[in-house]
Amino acid sequence: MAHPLTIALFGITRDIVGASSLTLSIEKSTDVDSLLDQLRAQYPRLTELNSLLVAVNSEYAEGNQLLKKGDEIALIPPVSGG
Amino acid sequence: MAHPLTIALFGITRDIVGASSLTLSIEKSTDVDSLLDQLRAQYPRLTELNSLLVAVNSEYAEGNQLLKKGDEIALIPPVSGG
Amino acid sequence: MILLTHQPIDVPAVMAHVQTGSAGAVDIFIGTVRNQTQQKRVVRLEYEAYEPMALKKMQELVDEVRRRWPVEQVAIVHRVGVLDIGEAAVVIAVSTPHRAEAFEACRWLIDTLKEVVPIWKKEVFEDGEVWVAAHA
Amino acid sequence: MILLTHQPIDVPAVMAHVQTGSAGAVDIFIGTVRNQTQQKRVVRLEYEAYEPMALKKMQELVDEVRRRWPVEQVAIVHRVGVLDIGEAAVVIAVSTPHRAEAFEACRWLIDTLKEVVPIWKKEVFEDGEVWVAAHA
Repeated sequence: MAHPLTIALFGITRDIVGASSLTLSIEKSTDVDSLLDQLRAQYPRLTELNSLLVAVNSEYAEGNQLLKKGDEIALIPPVSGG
Repeated sequence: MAHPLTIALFGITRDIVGASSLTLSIEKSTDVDSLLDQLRAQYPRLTELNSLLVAVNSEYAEGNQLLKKGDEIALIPPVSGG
Repeated sequence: MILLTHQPIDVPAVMAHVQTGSAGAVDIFIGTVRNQTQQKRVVRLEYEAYEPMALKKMQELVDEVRRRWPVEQVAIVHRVGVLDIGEAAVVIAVSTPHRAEAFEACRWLIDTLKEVVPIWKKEVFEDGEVWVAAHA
Repeated sequence: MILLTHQPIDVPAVMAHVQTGSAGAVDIFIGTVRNQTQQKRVVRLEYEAYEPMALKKMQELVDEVRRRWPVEQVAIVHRVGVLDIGEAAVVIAVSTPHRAEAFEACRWLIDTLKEVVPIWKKEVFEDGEVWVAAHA
């Protein structure tokens, strides 16, 4: 059963996608790596980044973490604060 | 030929001598080490210090430096600025 | 004191926050907007943050620095939005009993902030702009 | 900026002095009067300096730090006279293009100042006083 997932976008990922968030329909058992694969297929310029991480509920997620309904998801391109 | 030499005193050396400067009569060929020996003989508590240096014209002096008339001399006990 | 602010950072207030009677040493790091980078003239910077996560990570840094060093007080303030040349983008202040710890803790905080806190900097030049560190 | 002052140190003025458009990093060290040392309660501190030599040595530190690091601006301000708990005894500020150099240069300055600049600190307790570091 698919469910919708909203992904917050910042920095260069916001520029690449052209929006500050996007909503995908994902399968129930989708993990972080699968989500990244899906996004890279849809937005090939994401593959050019030095790194691309996913935050789930404000915490850096491992590639095999499953995404649950209601999770707060964000793409994290290379940070450059300071 | 002896000449008078005024020595500025700071910190604990000022307390030990009980004055902010003292004037000694020294021989023309007196060096820094001889001056220190003379002062330690006169004020034995100076021997208790962790270190005792002499500044000549605002520069740390070596033990064999000769003291000339008109030199600005100061005793430098262990510094503790900052 | 952990803060993301759209206003200019009040550096004296940050300093006042960390000064205590039991601290003998305060180290303060200020990251400011340079007028050039790699020989190109910078017109302004723009910072954006994933704010809830950035604040959470900053709190984790504060917790960790307190575990590692005998920190009396610590403050991390990061500016977001548009910054002009010379303005402070980040101010980190740490007070400790002795000075070695203040330098080490402050340095660790800015180094680690730059690695893990989700804040992004865009450099705006006269002829273009770039998100820093995004590409090799 | 090299200064010995009998007045409270104006820390924001010291900071303003080192901030420039070409510096990306500022590190500031503040040495303050602690309310205790080795478990004894400190009432106040008294600093005295051999002023002309202290200023000369501080200038030598500034010259040397500029030789060793790409320093944009540097300030060393030391207070003399009677200080209350929490007041700043010394403020050192350094601006450099990048942060590693700011931390290293600032740390070198305070470490070396404490070794060579003829300034003396007396700690005053409720029941006595002592010139710091004079005796083993």
